[in-house]
Amino acid sequence: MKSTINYIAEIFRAIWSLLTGMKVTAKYFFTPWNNVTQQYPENRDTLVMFDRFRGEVIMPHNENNEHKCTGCGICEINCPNGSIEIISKSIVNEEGKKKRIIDQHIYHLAMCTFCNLCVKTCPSEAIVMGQKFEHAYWNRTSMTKVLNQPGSKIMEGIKE
Amino acid sequence: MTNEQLIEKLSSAYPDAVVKQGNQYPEITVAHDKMHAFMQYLKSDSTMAFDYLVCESGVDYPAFIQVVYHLESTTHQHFLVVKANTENRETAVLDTVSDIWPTAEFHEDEIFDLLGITFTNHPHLRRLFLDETWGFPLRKDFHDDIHVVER
Amino acid sequence: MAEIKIITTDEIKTDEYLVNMGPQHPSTHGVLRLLVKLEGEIVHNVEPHVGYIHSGIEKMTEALSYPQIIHLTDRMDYLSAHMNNEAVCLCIENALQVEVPERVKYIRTIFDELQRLASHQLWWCASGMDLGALTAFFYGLRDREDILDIFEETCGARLTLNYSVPGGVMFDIHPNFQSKVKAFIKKFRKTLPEYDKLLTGNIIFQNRTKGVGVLSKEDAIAFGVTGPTGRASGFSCDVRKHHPYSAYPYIKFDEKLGTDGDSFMRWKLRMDEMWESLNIIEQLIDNIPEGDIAVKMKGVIKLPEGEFYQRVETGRGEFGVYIVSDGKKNPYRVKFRSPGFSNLFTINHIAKNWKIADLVAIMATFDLVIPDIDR
Amino acid sequence: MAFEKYDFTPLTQAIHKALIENVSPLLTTIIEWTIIGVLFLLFIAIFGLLLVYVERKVCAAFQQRLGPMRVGPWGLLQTIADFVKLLMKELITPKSVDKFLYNLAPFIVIIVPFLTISVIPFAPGLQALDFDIGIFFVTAVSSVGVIGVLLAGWASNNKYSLIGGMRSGAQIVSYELSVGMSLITMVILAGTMQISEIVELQRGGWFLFKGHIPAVLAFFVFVVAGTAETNRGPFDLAEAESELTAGFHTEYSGIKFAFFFLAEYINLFIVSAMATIVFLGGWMPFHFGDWAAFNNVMDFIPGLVWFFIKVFGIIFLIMWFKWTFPRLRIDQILTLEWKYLLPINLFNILLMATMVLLGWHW
Repeated sequence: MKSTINYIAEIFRAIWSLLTGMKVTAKYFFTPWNNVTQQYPENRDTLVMFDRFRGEVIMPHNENNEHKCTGCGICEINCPNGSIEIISKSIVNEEGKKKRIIDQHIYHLAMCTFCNLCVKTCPSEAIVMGQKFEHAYWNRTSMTKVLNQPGSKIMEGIKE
Repeated sequence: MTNEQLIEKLSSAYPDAVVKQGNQYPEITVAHDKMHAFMQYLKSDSTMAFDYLVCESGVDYPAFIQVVYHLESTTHQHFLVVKANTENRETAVLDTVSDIWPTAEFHEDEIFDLLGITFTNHPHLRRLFLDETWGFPLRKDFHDDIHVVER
Repeated sequence: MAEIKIITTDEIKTDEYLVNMGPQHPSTHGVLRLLVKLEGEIVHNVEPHVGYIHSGIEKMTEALSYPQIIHLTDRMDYLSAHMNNEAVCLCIENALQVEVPERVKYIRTIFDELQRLASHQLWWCASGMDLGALTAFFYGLRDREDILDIFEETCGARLTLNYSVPGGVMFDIHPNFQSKVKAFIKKFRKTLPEYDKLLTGNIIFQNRTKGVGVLSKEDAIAFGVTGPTGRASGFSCDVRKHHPYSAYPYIKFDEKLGTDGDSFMRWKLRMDEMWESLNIIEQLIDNIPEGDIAVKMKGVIKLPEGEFYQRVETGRGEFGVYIVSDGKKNPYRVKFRSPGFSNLFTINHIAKNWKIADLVAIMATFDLVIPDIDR
Repeated sequence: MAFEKYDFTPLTQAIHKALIENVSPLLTTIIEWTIIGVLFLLFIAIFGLLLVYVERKVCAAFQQRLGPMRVGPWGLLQTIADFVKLLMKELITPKSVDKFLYNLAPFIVIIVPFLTISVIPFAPGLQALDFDIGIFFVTAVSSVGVIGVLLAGWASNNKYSLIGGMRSGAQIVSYELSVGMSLITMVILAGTMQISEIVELQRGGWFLFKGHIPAVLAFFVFVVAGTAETNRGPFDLAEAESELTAGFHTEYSGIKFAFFFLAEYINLFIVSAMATIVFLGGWMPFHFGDWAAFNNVMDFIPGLVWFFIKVFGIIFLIMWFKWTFPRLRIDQILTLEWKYLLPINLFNILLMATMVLLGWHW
């Protein structure tokens, strides 16, 4: 007799446990306004990344097309993946001294792991992390970027 | 047991082993032929009872390959680092401890795979990660022109 | 009358056959290959074959400087990225005898626990999916998103955080950090009981996991099974408790210990750990002391000659970093003791004579992350 | 009554009359068969696609997602696009399969819904075959599907498929019993196996209410066993994704896979339709006691609509099961059948028989 009662009680307990689970899913079924899906390409304009988001390395230029990069190569040394290449050139400045300045700051986005070490170690804060997150390209060469814009020069007052 | 007691006990029990206090934990270096018996002793001795092999790692030195055992006792909560050197780099052979701690079986597979130490009496020594075409990558003289780009 | 011969099941044994579960199998969560020997549905032998995602991190570290190593550890156990980062940082700080500011300790511990929560949430939803409850998968990911947003706001990355640096943390916490974490805790305290309602209490789930894949305490110790998996067997192995680091010495928390060591216990223990993590964060979040976020380190970090070992508790168990330094700017040898590696290889021991569906349940409750195993 | 005006009998009679007056009886039969066949083909194709869409949307809503949204408004054309894709896909036949059986299996699986659907009364007068052993026919024919599943599992020459096929075989053979028994319980109440008559008998009240406790029990068992018979979660062991990748149809591609897929959904419809017919009064509107006004309003809704409202209610219930529960293990599935559902069923038949004998039902 006792085993029969247990048998029936077990069935009811089992059904009850199933109903509790169904209650949870039903709660979400009937509250569709809580849905978490975002319609991505449509809501592109409303998407704001956090200001510290590490999307890609960029070199900010001011309105005079000037940047802060001295071409010291510390970022290149600190990059664990070799995704930064600094090509510098020698110029002769007004005082007649030979000076090495940056020619091309090459950034291989495809090799970057976004570890932030280059930005962190940059002595003149010339490179920062950008907010762009849509890094899909049709070919690999477009993932190699030159960060300093053509014709740009170094800002006044940046120490070597 | 405190570290001092542990060092004292071990140095009296195994006078020819090098016992010293390392940076964090007591360290003991045992000869490769006595290693297995020593490990057995570490586990079975009730005052030490090192029953938990935390980590087993191989290090390639110029003259020999070292296997480092990090041992902990779950009853006494003390920690010991045991080092065993192979005779030389060419015949890198050590006794297995997988009969003492089953977890060592797979750590030793890994060490065999990456450093090329052959563990005798190991039940199932095999390359764990890499296939047969590879050398032993964690050895310092390993060179791979295909996969490794050096700057 | 003809004699009736009674045939036992042993005598009508059929042939065993091999099934490759993986490297691309839905339940192995990555590229793990299990060579399963089956008789009908009964598992007779499981042989894990790893190495499909072996990336040679230990070899790579030998060519990198110490700060550069840290970002590689993100990619091992990607669900416990911050704990891995912290382990390397602590090891370096220990070697250099650097005392990090109190603020750093608090921030790191909060991050640890948030990361643990995120890891357990993903484990919860993924193992729900393994057991066939697909809806759980989305609920878990939904809640994990909140934590990832908190991470992203403070350190700019969601998964591969690379937040700890030798001597401190990379950024100060975001001004919104505390309020967001508190809001998350409040919200998650409400949704966590739903996890129990949906699966833990469910009769089908309990039948699937109770008594399945029992790992005894002795075996757990012998196989070096740590983390929630080991603690479910009663193996007290919480590094946070036994060898406290960062801010863990300052706080009160329980090390949850199980007794049964079956799949259900492993499940229950992780659920309990989520509650405990919430408690830990609550103790810390309002008390973050003011101060620097990093000690000034040398431009080129060189460790003194010697060997250094640091253990931390990740979402999966005990993570160890063993650094052998020869005094140069690159380490001589780095070994990562990953929890998943030791945990995985017990699977043959405990999945024997269970059904193939139980093997999936056991793997689900082991919470394996394959890059953690392969490194 | 008001809903009588939705009767399809005059329409079908008119067609029949027009045909028989103009062409020979043989040609009439052939034409009628063709019409019915084409209608069923269309119905199965369209309803299958609709069900796939509904399942996607329902499951998305349970999971706080939106589901398909890209193809067509609200993703309405998504399943059609998928179906077109499946139609155009290459049919890959793995090298080592048993070619004949491998190709045969999807057809056996798809035949079953075509056969069973013929006895389902969608609305008054809208039923292709009205046997006097209709219920028996449904239970008999629906067991054929398992042969297809077993063949698919065997012929694929894939271990996962084989395990899936064997699981499915064990499961369906067991649950056939429960489905049959719960239907028998209701047959005892109805006193007939003719489906049109069973529906007609529920004019005064649905059997679910008429037969009270045993009917509710039988309904519960039928829904559980029906879910199991359609191989749907939590009983989807045969294709258990996380264990067997896709189970018995792992090796199928293109339209052959679509057959399995379609058959699953049409079987879902048939199980729901049978539950509707036997327990919820088929196309009968919902009446509540003596509320004449309420009942009149209900009568204005056509029988076809009533039928589909009820069917979709049960389909939703079964989908709700699938998207909430974890999967059972093979031995637990058999335990559930042989240790719980079968004893309950046997007891239930006894109860129902006693009740009908003593006239305790309404």
